[in-house]
Amino acid sequence: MKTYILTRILLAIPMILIILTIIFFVLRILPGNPVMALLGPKAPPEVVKAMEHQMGLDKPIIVQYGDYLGSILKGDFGVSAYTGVTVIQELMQKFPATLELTIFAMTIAVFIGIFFGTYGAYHFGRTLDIAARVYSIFVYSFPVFWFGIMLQLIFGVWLHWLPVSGRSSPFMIPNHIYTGLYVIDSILNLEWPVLVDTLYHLILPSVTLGVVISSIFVRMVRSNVILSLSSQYVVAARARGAKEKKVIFKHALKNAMAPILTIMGLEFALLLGGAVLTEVTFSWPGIGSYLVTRITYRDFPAIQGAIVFFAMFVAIVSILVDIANAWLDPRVRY
Amino acid sequence: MANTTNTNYGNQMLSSRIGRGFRQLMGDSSGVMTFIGLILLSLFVLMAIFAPYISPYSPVEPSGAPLLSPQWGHIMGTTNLGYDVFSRFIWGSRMALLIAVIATSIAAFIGIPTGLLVGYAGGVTDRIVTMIMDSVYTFPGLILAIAIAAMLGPGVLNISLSIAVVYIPTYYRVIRSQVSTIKSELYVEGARSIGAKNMTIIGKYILPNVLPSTIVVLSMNIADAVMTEAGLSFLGLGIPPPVPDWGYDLAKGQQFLLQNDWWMVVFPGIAIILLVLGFSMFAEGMDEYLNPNIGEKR
Amino acid sequence: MKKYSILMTILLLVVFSVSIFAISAKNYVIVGTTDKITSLDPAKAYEYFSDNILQNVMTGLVEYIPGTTKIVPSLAKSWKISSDGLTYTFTLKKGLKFSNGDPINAQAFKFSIDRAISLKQNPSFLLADVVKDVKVIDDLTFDIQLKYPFAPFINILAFTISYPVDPKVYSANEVYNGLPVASGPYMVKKLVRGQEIEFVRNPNYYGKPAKTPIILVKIFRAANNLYMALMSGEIDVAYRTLLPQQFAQIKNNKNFVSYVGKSPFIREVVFDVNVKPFNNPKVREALSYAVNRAKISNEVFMSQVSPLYTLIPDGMWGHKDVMPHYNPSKTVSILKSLGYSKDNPLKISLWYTPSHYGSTESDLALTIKNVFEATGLIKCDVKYAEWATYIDYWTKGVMGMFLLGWYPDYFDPDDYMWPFLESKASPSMGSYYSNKTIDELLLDARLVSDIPGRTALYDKVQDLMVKEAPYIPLFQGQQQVVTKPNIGGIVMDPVQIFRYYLLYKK
Amino acid sequence: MMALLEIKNLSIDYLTRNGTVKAVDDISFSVEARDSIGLVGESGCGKSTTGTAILGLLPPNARVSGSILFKGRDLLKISNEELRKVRGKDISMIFQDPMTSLDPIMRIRDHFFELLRAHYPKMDENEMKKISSEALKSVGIEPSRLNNYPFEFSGGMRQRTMIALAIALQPSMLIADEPTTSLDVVIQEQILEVLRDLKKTKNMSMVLITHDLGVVAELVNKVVVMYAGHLAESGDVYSIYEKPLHPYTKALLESIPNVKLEDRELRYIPGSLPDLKNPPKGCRYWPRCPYVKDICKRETPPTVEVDGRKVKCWLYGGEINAGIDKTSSAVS
Repeated sequence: MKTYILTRILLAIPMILIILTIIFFVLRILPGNPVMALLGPKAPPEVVKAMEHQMGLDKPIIVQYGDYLGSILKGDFGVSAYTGVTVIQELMQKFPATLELTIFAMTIAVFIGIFFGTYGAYHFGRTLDIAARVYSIFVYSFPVFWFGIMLQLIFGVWLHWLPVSGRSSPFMIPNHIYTGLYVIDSILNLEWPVLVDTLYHLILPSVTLGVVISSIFVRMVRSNVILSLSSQYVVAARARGAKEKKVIFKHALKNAMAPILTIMGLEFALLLGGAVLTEVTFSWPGIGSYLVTRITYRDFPAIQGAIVFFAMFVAIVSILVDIANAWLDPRVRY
Repeated sequence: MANTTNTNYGNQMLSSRIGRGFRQLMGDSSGVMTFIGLILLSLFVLMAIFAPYISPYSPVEPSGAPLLSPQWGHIMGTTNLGYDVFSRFIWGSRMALLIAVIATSIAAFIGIPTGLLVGYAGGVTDRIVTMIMDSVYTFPGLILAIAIAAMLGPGVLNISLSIAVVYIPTYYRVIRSQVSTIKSELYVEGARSIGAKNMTIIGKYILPNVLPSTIVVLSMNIADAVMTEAGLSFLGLGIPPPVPDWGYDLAKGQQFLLQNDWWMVVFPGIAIILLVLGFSMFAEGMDEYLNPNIGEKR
Repeated sequence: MKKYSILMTILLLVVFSVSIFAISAKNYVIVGTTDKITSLDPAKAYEYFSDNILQNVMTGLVEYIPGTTKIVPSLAKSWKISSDGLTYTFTLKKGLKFSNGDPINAQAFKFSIDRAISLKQNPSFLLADVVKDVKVIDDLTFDIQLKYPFAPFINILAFTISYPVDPKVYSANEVYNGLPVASGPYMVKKLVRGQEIEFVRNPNYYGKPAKTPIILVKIFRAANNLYMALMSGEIDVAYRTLLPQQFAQIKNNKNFVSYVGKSPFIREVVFDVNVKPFNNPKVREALSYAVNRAKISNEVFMSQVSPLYTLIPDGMWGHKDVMPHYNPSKTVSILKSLGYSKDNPLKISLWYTPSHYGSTESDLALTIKNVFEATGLIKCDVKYAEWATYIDYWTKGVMGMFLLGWYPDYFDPDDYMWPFLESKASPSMGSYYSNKTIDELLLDARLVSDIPGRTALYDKVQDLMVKEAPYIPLFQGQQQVVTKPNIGGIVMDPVQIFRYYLLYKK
Repeated sequence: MMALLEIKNLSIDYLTRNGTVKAVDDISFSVEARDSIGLVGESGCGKSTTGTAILGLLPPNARVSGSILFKGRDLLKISNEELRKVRGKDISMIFQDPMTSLDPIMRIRDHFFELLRAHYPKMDENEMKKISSEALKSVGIEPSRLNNYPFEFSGGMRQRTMIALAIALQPSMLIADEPTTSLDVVIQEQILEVLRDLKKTKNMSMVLITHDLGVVAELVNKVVVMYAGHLAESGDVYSIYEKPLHPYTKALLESIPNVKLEDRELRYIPGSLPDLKNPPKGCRYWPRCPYVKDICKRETPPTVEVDGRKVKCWLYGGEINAGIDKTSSAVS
């Protein structure tokens, strides 16, 4: 098992490296001088030169690339040209916001997916199944930002039920930050109003993202559960007199879980893409809105850092999925 | 015998399915979906083609007072600068289809041959290219597109290109995996043993077997591309105005939403949803039609 | 299962409602904004919001009296300017301390000015261009020596770049990233980027303590979010930047008070005088007649900006309405004389940048395009580039005509004339405009220190500028603040410093 | 004495998008206590459907009519929950493919526990272990293997495990659906051995569904031959083997290589099963029947009793052949 996890981690490294390489060169091929963007047009040439030197932009691109890879390996993502703060510091502050959002969104998506998908499969061809399919195909075509705006309008502006932006109300940031996940930090600090406020702010963004992603989960769960429901072991379990709930959840769903998890791992990338748009729509201070802001200013270290974080996030999730698969399926485990 | 799910009805003609009763249509989901999808698609294609004749006003010139609510003469209202929303709704289909089709074509034109050649060649090349493609494939597509689009700058071709990059691996993977199975099949081995050239084998024996499955991928990808384009222009990375573009209009409309000028958001949103719905229904229906036993792959 | 979920829902609802009532009535004011912080090191900060924060937590030798452009001593007790205008001698107040207790003395000033110059950050040039040396005389006295006499220098000393920093905390050769060590009315207690900044009173501030013990600045990503927060009562004050239509709506809302003031911020169309067809002054003149500023102001900004007919904003001395007013028939006749016609229109492109100046920018560009095209003799494309690319394009001469904005570094007509029109400065504006006479007049205006004399010189420059039209000034911005009725202490400042320390709850 | 299981006029249709498939059409037979019967026919004849119908395990698109009386209760009329309680406890079933009949991600133990908990929710774990160990032992598997996963078992072991599961609660009836078909010959013999053993030791009826008349011969005392959803012939095993009445039974018997050892040549039945969506008019066997007459093509033959056996063929009933056999009586 240990070697298995280790190999999976080793396999993830080239992926991160390749993405990083692509972004590194794409960033540099095209016009747009980050130094000028930072200093503004008024900067005298010697200041520009000094800044370029400071950022290593005067070296040949290959050398820059080598330098950058070297420092990334040391965990050094450089200093943001826009704020002067180290990128790792900024990312560590932004990442928990994205993590919190994606965890909640994923939970919602998985819940909807399993519930709707399983019952749709169980009632194959009947009303509930058709409802599940119509839901999945309709929601799939919702642009996530459009859906978010609609929810903001309904629940924030018209009904005044839910906050429509940000992670917290004024003064409602946990006092001590341990993990950066406000839900956990507020519990550790025993700040209950903060916890409530945090959950309150999480509702709309995570529902937006969760629902849009759930469309794929519904169809995945549905088609896989249909397959496993028609397997012999399901019939055999029924023939033993097993209760229907057990048949559906213990046999059909659990067996369908392995392929579902694998695809969920792949769709996680889609979730992250959606997260960027969701963050922008809801003023969510995560890496997504960070990336979008910094792209405008050609903040190379920040953009690269954000991309590496996204890539690592994807890689870690896919490793976790594999581990979960191994845990679920004894054939992989042994 | 007692197989509930995988009833094979692939041998039925598409046309025979049209015109059945509604209940049966809903039951026969692949038929109904392809059908509705096709109707939606042809609606948008017609709209795009005949835009100059249908649209009541020019989409790039103000045609009325700003911020008129939907009314006679401006059935979808006007924008804050007095552009007719309905005209932009119609012309917007051109931009959406154009970019989506260009992007998908670029992706297909790069992805398919690469998949064919690399899959056929196998070996180290295969491993390296596959690793690169897999990396891009697993990375969040929209984020990659955002980064590339921001760097390339605005313009139809640039936007299409940044979307295309995201979908190249999809084609590559589909094609490569099929090629590597087909190439060891008997009839290919046979062709090789009678001395057919590699190019002939690929073109004559492998390509025709592989292409049908790309139809599904193609229409699914166009749906995704429409969505990605909308996302990019929502973030301000799309085509410069006043070129009619739903994503831009939506982003602009969002700024007026709180003043209850809902029409600027709702109509472009509906346009995107319907077009994407058209493509994905068509794709889903086709998928079931072509591979009744495989089920949904995406 | 069902029972539990119902129970949970009820529980959550109870907790929610309790928590909503629990947060209220404390001694604080919450300010909402869509601005972003870059750096809070005065040697690096060079954009409105970061500067404005520094103006609340730090102070310099001199400062503006709120609501005026009059400069008065702050940390300085007094100063003398040598007769040649080259040496400024400052005497500090006694017993000045930073928020951490370290002394603010002459050495700290020398350290800070040297550091600001040697760090070579964005705003460094403001000091580097004029300051030759700083000499410490004793703990409370020091000299600043200039490279040449420079009348607006005292204004630079009121700007953030000249604020003193604590030599024990700030490194001489690195940008500082910690919470600022305060010398002003407030200090930063908590800073969560992209979310909120909490200010508390600085106990060591020499002057009148801030009116409200705590100020919380809440940062929103978009105007919509700011607007919704205002509507829901989450924030007490909204400052920068609501969309024009949102402000227009709030002005009629009795639950809020809105304040409006002139802003020193100006917008203009820039011509690259090296790019065809804009190298022809006649073309530039023709276009300047075609711009309908009233339409721009009404339709894009809901009349929340004022049309501007010169580069020096209204309200500043030296301002003189010189540019031609809207007269499309003039455009037509000039263009016809240049050989353009309906079948052979003048083909041009107008560039804008979509996020740097806010989301109204595309509408501004489109409106200008539409008024140009309304003449019937012009075909205008609209193009855009993100800010970084935009700057690159204008320094490389890619764009012939583009939209730009200007916010002054120091409050003096010089800062609205020199960077635009002086031959060596105009390339940085993307204009490449050059005129010997104007260069001489501008230099004279820097060396003269009496206002009537300088006004006369700037009058001449503005008259010369009209004929050449290297810029079409469009409008002057408006400062807008919206508050709940129970908030007081809003001062509309001509220099546009927003003072948190004057805000209070009635 | 009341039969343990009595099937009366059972018809089963499958609704598909392309029409209705008449999988089982009006069949009746009964199983006495301790009786073993074989349900025989080619694949697709409806024998598995019949077997599956007894436990109510047909897919949702199946439509069943008639009655299935088990100990006097109509299994088609009782509620799902009551039916569930019958499954595994009163009637259990084993299936053709042991490779897929066990849940791949569940331990063998958990299969037993699931069975036991389904019927005795309050049974404690030791009791459950005891019962499962004994059941496993009775089919010749070490109880220590309870902790294994199915993939650690061979095909034969899996089928024996299935049998162990089926008999663990001492049901009064076992339905075995092609229990040996997908196994190789040696393993087949093992499984048959286990079944033979069961027949001897347990007080249990058995319905053996198979296409292999050879298997039937040694295990059962009654045979029901089905063809294309129709009951072709039923009766006790010896008389059917000695003197098959229905032409189809004859053909079936002749196709078994080891029944008549002198006949070395492998025979097969010419033609193929009819399309059940659109079955031929009249007798369903006529297209392949060497004795086909005009009436066979027009009308469905009645079921008649000959020598205590039931047979559905115009050779033995109806007006045309009235002279040949006087004992015929139509049942409808």
